[in-house]
Amino acid sequence: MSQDDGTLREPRSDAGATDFTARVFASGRGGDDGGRERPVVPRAEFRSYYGRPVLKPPVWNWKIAAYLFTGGLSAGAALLAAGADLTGRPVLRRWSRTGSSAALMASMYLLVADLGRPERFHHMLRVAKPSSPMSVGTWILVAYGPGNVLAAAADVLPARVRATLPGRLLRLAARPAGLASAALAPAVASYTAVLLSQTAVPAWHDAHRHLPLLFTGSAAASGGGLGMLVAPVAEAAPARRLAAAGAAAEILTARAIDRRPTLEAGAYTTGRAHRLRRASEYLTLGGAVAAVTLARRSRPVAAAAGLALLAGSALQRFGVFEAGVASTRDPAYVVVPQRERLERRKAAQDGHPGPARPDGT
Amino acid sequence: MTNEHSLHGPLEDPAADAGHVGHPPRVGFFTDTSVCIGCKACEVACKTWNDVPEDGLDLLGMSYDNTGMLGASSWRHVAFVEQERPLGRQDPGLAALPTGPSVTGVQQDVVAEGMRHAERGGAQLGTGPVDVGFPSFELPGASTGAEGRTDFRWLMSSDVCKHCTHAGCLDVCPTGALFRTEFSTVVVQQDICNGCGYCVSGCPYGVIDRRPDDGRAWKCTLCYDRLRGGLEPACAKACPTDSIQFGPLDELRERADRRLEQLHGAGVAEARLYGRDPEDGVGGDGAFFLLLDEPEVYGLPPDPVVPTRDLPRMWKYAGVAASALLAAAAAVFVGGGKR
Amino acid sequence: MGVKRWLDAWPVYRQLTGTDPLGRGKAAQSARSAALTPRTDTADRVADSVCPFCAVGCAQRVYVKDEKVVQIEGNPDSPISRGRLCPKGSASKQLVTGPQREHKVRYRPPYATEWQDLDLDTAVDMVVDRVLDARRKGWQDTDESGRKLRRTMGIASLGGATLDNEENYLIKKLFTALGALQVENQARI
Amino acid sequence: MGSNMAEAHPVGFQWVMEAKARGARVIHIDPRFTRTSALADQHVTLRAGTDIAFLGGVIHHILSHDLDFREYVRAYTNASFLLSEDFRDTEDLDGLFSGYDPHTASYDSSSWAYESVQQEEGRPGDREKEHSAPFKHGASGPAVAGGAGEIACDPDLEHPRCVFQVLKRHFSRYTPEMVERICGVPQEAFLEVCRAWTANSGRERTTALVYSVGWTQHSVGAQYIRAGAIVQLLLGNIGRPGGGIYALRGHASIQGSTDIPTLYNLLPGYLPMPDVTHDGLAAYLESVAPRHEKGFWGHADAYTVSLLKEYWGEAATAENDYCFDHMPRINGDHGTYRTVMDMVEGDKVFGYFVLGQNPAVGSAHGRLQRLGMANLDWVVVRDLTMIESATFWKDAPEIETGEIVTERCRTEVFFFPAASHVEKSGTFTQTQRMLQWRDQAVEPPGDARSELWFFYHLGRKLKERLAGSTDERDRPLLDLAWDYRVEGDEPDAADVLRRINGVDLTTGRAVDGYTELKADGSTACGCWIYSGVYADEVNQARRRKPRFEQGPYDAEWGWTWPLNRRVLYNRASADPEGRPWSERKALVWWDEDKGEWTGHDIPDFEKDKPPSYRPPEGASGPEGLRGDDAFIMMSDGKAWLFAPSGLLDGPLPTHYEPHESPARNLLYGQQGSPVRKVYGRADNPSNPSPPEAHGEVFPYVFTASRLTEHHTAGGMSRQLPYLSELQPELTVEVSPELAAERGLVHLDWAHVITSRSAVDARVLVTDRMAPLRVDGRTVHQVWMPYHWGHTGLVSGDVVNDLIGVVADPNVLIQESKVLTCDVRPGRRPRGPALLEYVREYRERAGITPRTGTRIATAGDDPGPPHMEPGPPEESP
Repeated sequence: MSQDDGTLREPRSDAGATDFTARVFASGRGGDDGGRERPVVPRAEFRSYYGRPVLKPPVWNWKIAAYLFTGGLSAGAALLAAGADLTGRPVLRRWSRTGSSAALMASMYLLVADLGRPERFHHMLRVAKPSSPMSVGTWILVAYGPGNVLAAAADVLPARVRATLPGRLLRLAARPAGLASAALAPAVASYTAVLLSQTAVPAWHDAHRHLPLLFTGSAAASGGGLGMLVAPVAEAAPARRLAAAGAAAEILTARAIDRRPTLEAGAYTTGRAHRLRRASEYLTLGGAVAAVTLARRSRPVAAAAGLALLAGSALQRFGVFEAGVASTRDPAYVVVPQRERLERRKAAQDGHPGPARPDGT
Repeated sequence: MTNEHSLHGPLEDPAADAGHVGHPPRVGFFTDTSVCIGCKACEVACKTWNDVPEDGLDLLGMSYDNTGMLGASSWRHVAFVEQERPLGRQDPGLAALPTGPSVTGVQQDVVAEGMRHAERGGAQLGTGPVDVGFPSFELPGASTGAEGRTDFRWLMSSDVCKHCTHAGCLDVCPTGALFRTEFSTVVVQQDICNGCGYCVSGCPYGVIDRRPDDGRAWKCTLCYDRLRGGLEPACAKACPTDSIQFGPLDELRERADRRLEQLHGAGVAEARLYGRDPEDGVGGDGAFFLLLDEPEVYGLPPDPVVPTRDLPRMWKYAGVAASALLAAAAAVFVGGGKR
Repeated sequence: MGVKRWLDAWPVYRQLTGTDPLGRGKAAQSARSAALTPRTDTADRVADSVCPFCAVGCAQRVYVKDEKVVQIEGNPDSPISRGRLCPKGSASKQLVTGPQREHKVRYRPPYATEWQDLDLDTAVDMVVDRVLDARRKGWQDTDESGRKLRRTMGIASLGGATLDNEENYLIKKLFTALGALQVENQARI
Repeated sequence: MGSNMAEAHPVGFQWVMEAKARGARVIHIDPRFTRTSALADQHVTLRAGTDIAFLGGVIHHILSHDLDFREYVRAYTNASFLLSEDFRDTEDLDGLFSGYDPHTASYDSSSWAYESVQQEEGRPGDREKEHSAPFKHGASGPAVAGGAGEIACDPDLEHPRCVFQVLKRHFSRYTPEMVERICGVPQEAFLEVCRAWTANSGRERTTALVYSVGWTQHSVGAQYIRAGAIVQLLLGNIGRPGGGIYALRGHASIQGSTDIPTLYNLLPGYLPMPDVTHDGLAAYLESVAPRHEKGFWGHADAYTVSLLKEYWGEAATAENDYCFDHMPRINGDHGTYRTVMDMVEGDKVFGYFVLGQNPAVGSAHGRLQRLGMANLDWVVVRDLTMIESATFWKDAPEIETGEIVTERCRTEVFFFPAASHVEKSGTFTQTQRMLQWRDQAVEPPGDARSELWFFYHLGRKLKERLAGSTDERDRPLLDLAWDYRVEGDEPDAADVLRRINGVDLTTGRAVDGYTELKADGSTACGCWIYSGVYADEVNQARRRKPRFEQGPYDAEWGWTWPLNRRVLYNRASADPEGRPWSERKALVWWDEDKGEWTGHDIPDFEKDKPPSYRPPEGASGPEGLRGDDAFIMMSDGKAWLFAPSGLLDGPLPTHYEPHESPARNLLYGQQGSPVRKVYGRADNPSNPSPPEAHGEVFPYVFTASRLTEHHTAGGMSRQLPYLSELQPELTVEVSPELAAERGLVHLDWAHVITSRSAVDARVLVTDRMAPLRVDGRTVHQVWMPYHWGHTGLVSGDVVNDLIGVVADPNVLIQESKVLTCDVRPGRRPRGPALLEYVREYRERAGITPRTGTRIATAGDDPGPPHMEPGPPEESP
C-alpha cells in the first residue's frame, strides 16, 4: 500500500497544506503491543481528528470470538453426528452429538454472558428482523437448538430412563431431531460470517465475500477435529475427511483474505491478528496433514490432530475478531479507503480514470 | 410497506417505510459549523435534559476539545481544529508578525501518540475517561526552521448522531430496542436494550456506544420525548448562535443550500455540505452539516456506507458457503465407503 | 382476549400483521416509548427566572414538580436571549440541584482543625455579637483634625455582583447604618 | 477590544453573528486569537496593555484625514470649547499634563478647565488620588462650575485652544508607524481597522464598540474607555442605533451592584458617599450638584433627600438634615485591596463578610487575600458551595508553604449556605441596565437562605440588641427604617424593590419616575435611577411580553433604567433640529405636529422640549439644557472629548506603558501612568519595568481571562461535572515560538513565575498565540485562564497568585490584565521551596519593595518612591 501524498489532498484552499493529521505506520499499531516504539515507515498519510478513531471498536470481548468457534464447532459436529447416525457409526454419533450440544450450551452461555444486560437475553425474541444477522441467527439457533439437544439427550440417557416411555419416545425422536439440527447446522456455521460482515468494522466488512467460507471451513475442520478426537480410528474416516476438507477451505480462504489488495487486508496481516492466524494456520495445516496420513492408523495421532484442528479453528476465529478490532482503532482503515472511493467517484464524474480499486469494488 | 430502497439508496419517507401511518414530517438537525463558537452549550443542554452522566475529567490537548468523541455519555461533541490555513477572506492577523512554523501538526501528533496507547485507541472518549497522558517522545518538527506562518483558522463543529435514512445501528439491532420513530429519527428504547453491542459495530460514524456500568447502548434520541411534546431538542434550543438548527428536514436542506451558496459567494470556497445528499451511502443523514474542511478533519468518515447495503450479497455468499459445508458433510460420508 | 393482548404486545406478531414487516419502526416500539412525554409537560408549575452566571441576562424557565426543580431552560420569549443558553446557563439545573450544594451551616472555631455543625439561629446570633464587637473595636469618631468620621473600620464586606438588587440594597443600607464603610464587590475586581 | 465576547458572553454574541450574517464586518482586537476571533472577519493581534496607543492611532487617523462626523461633533461634543491658557499637554511636558506633583503623584486639575470657566481653587494633594472618582462626581456628573452659562467656543474648530485642535495635537504622534512600534500591530492591519471603522460610521452607518474587563483591569483603565468614547464620538456613534459602547459585564447583577452599590464610595444611583469634608447636607449637595450647571444632576438634592428618607424614615426631617449625619464619612482609599492589606497588617479589620464571592481565588494577589483572612477575628462566608475562601484555614496553598498553620490560625469561620437564584425572588440588572425580576420557583434547602433573609434578620436582631441604647453611634441603626413586608420569615423582595423605586409619602403610592422626587422630604426613594421600576404600582421588571408581540426595542420586557430608555443619549440619533440623521438610522425624532419627541425607543430627553429651545438666563439643572444638548447628564450638556474635570489621570487618554512592561514608552519620557496607585510593600512586589533594570528576568507579557466553560473563581462551575469535564485542567497557552524558546511541550507541565508566586499548568502550544515585533524586538505573550483553585471536582493553582496590586487611581481597579512573567518547563517547586524559588527570582531581578514605586519618570524631578507606611525594605 503506497499512497502518493498528493492524491489524498483535497483541492480548494487546502493546496500546499502540510497538516496531515495522522500517519499510518507500517507496523506496531496494535494497542496490545504495549511498547511505545517510535513509528517507523510512513505508509500513507491522511488527515484525521488528532489520530482518534472514527469508529467505535466493538464492545464485544473474547466471549464473542469464542462463540464464533463454539458455534462453528457445534454445527460441524452436528453434521458429523447426523452422518454417523445415518451410516451407523454409533461412537462417532454419540460423541459428536454430545460435543455439538456441549458446544451449543457453551455458545449460549457465551452469548448471554456477553450481553450488557444478560437478564434481558429473551428480548432477542421480541422481533424477527431480516436486516439483523443477529436476529436471524437468534431464530436459526431457536430452530437448531432443540433438535440438537434432543438428539444428544437421547444418546446420553441413563440406562434406567431409556426404558421408560418418555425415554423410548426420546430415542425415537433422536434421529429426526438430529437430522433437523444438521439441516440447520450450515446456517449456524455461516450466519456468524454475515454477523461480522454486516458491520462498519472495516476488516470484517471488507472481507464479507470470504468470511462465510472461512467460517464454514473452520466449522468443518473443528467438527472433524472433534470427531477424530472422540471416535475410534475405525469410525472416524468421515471426520478425517471433513477435517481435511474444512482445513483446506479454511487455509485457502484465510490466505485469500490476506492477499486482498485492499488496505483493510493489512488488519489481518499485522499485529496480534496476524500472529493468532499464523499459529492457526500451522495448527490447522498440521492437523489436516495428519488427518489424511498418520491419523488413519494411530489413535493418539488422530487425537492430537483433532486437538490441533480445534485449536487452529479457535485461533482463526480469535484472529479474525482481533483484525476487526484493530481496524476500528486506526482511523486509516476508515479514512483512506473511503477517501480513495470518493476520489475514484470524482474522477469518474470528471471523466478521468482515477486510481483503480484493485479488487474492483 | 417496504420498497426497493428499504435497505439502501434514497428513501423519501423513512417513517412510512417503518410502518408509521399518518406520521409527522421527518425532522432533523442542520449544523452550520461556520457560525459555531465552540461554546459547548449543546453538550451541556443535552446532558441536562437527558441526564447523561459525566464521562471523564481528562485534559485531551485537542485544542479546546476535552470531550473527544461522541459516545454513550456524550451525545453532542464539539470538535476544535486549529489549522494553518485561511478561512474565506478572514484575516487572522498574523501577517508581518515575527512568527515561526506552525504547531498545528505537532499538536495533532502529540495527541495522536497519546491516542495510540489509550483504551480502545481513544474511542472510549465520549463513553468513559481516557487519559491521553503526557507526551512521551521528542516531538518531530517542533522547531524546524521553516517559513513563518501567516495563515490560521480555528474550526469548531458540533457533532451528533446522524439519524441516518439507513441506520446501521437500527438495522442490526436484534431486539427492536433501536427503532425508527414517527419523526424518522432513530432511538434506542432503554426499556428494551439488552446491551448486545451489535449497534456499536453497525454504526459507520462511531456514534453509538455501550455504557460500561449500565450495560446498555446509548446515543442521541433527538430528544424523542421533547419532540412528542412539540418541543425543540435541547441542544438546538440552547445553541447561542443557531449553529444547530432543528426543523423539518426538507426545510433544513433548502436552508443549507442557500447558506452554502451565500458562503461561496462570500469567498468561503471551502464550505461544503456533509450528509445532505439522499444518494449517499446512508441515504442521507437526518442530521447533516455544513463543514469548512474535509469530514475526516472533524473525525467524520468521508464516505460512510450503511453495512446493510451489502446484506443480500453477504447472505448469498453465506448461502454458498453453507451449501458447500452441507455438500462436504454429505460427501465425506457418501464417498470413501465405511472405514 | 388475553391471548390477543399478549400477541399484540409481541412485536413479531405486529410485524406479521401490521405495517412494519421488517420490524424496524412501528412494530418495534415499546409501550413506554408509545406513552413518552417530555417531563416539562408534567411539571406542577413553571417559574420565570434569569440565568445567574454572566450579565447578559438570559431568561430561564424553571420547571418544578413535587417541589423539586426538574428542568431549567431558556425562555424563547426573551428579546435578549431568544431562549438560548450557554454551557453555564445550561448547567443551571446542576448548579441548583447538584450534590455540591451545602445545606447546613458550618462553623470553624478559632484554631480548630475541622468544621462543626451549628444551628442557623444560633449562628446568626453569634454573628450579631461579633459584628457589634468588631464595630466597637474599629470605631472612629473623628479624624486627626477633628472632622466627623462616625464610622467603623473593623468590618468589611465583599460581594454583591451575584446578588439581587434588593439584597444589595439592604446590605448597603445596613452597613451604612452600622458605620461600616468597607463594603465592596466584584465591580472593583 | 478588551472583550472575548464569544467566550465570555456567548448568548449575547448571537447578535454579533446575526449582524455579521446581515453584512456587518466584525473585527476583534486582542492579544490572542480566541473563539471570538475565530468568527470575526479580522483579528488584530495586539500587545496587552497598549490599547490607548492603538485607539490614539485611530483618533489620529480620523483627525488627520478629516473623517470625523463633523456636524455631530460640532453639535453634541465639547470640540469647540476653548481651554484655559494654563493648560499644558503631554506633548509639552513629555507625557505629563499641567498640574502634576511628583511628590504626591497626583494632579491639580485646575488648569484643565474651559477658558471662560473659573475652576474652583486647585485641589492638590495626595488625598485626591485616595478617592475613587465617582466619589466626587457620581457616574457622569463631574463638575464644570458654571456649565450652564456660555462657554467660549470656536464653532469652526480652528482656535488653537479649542478642544478639537488640542485633541489633534495631543494625538499627532500616534501615527501608524508608532502604533506598529508600540502595539506590535503591523501598519497594514491597523489601517485596515481604521478604514473599516470610519467607512462604517456617519449618517448612514454606525459602528458599535464592545469592551469588557480587558479594558477596565488596567492602571489606565478608565482612560481606555475614554479613548474608545472619543473615537465613537468623533465618528458620531453614540446615542444612535447600531452604535454605542458596550461594556459587557461579567456577573448576573454586577451592573445592579454598581447602580445599587455595594461599593464603599457610592450611594445608590451613583450619589457619592459623604466625605469627611461634607459637614452637612448642604455642603454635600453643593459638591454633588453645584448651582449653575446643566443637566439632571441638578436635581441631586431631591435624589439625596429621598434616599435619606428611605434610609431613616420618620426620623429623617428637614430639621436634622434628613439624618445626613447618620452616615459614615470616607476620607481615603477604602477599596477592597486596601482593606485586605489592612487585614494582613492586623488590628485594623476584625470581621469580614464574603457574599457570593471567592477572593481567595478570584481577587488579584490571592496570597494576600488568604493571608489577610487568616489574620481576622472572624469571617462570614455565604455561598452555594464550600469555596476556597471558607476553607483557607485548612487547605490554602499557604498551608503547604507553612505560612498558615491550621492550629495557629485564629480566624473564626461561619459558613452559611445561600439560596440559589431559583430559590428566591428579586431582580438582576443585566449588562444593558435592564432589570429582570425572577420568580421564586422552590424553597431553599436546609439552612440555605437568601441574602435578603440574612441581612434583614441580622439588621432586625442588631436593632433588638441595641434597643434602648443611648449611645449616639447606635442612633443610625435604631432610627433605620427596617419595616419591609415579611412573608413567613422571608422579607418580600417586591416590597424592597418598591421602596427602591420610591414612594410618595403624602399619598403612599409608588412614584412613576425620578422626576417626581422632591427635596422636601415628601418622597422616599432608595435609588433614583431605578425610579419608575414600580410605576403604577406594577413591578415593571417582571414584565415578560414575548418578543414576538412587540417592536424592535421590546419596551415591555423587563425594565431598563433610566425610565425604560434602551439607548442612552438617544437624542443624539437626531440632528440638532430633531430630524433623524438618516432614515436608515432613525431612532427618536421631534414630531413637530404633536410637539413632542417620539420614535422607536423612549426618548432620553424631556419629551416636550423642542430642538429650538434655549434656556433663559441663569437657568440650571434640566431647565438649563438647550433643545440640542443631547447629553443630558453632563454639566454642560455636551459629550466630552476633553474631560475638563472628573478624572485624576488627565483630561485626555495618553499611552502609558503598564506598570509591568517589557518596553520603554516610545512616546514620552513618562513610562507608566504618573498617578497610578501603587502599594509599595514587601508583600506586594513588582517586576521591574524600564527604565528600571533587570526586566529581562520576567521577559514575557502575561494576561489572564475566562473560558466559556467556567465562571470566574469557579465556585459555580468547578463543582459541576457537566462544566468541569469540558475544561478539566488549568492550562497555559503559549505560541510555538515561545515553546521553542523555552522548551515547552504540548500537554506537558510548565510553570509561570512572577515576583509574587509561581503556578503550575499544563501547556497548550498553539498557533492562536503569536509573537509580536515591538520596536524591533520580539515580544511573547502568555495566557492563562484563572478559574482554578484547590477545591472542586477539578483543581489547579490559583492564577491570581501571580498578580500584584497596582490600581487605576480613578476607580481603584487593579491592573490584572497585563503583567510580566517568566515561563519554565516542568512543575514548580512545592512547599517552602516555592517561597525560596520566588525569592531567588526577585533577587536576580534586584527587586525590593521600592521596585516600580518611583512612578514619575519624566521631567527633572522624579519624586520619591511611593511606599506604603510600615516596616521598610524587607523581603517577604
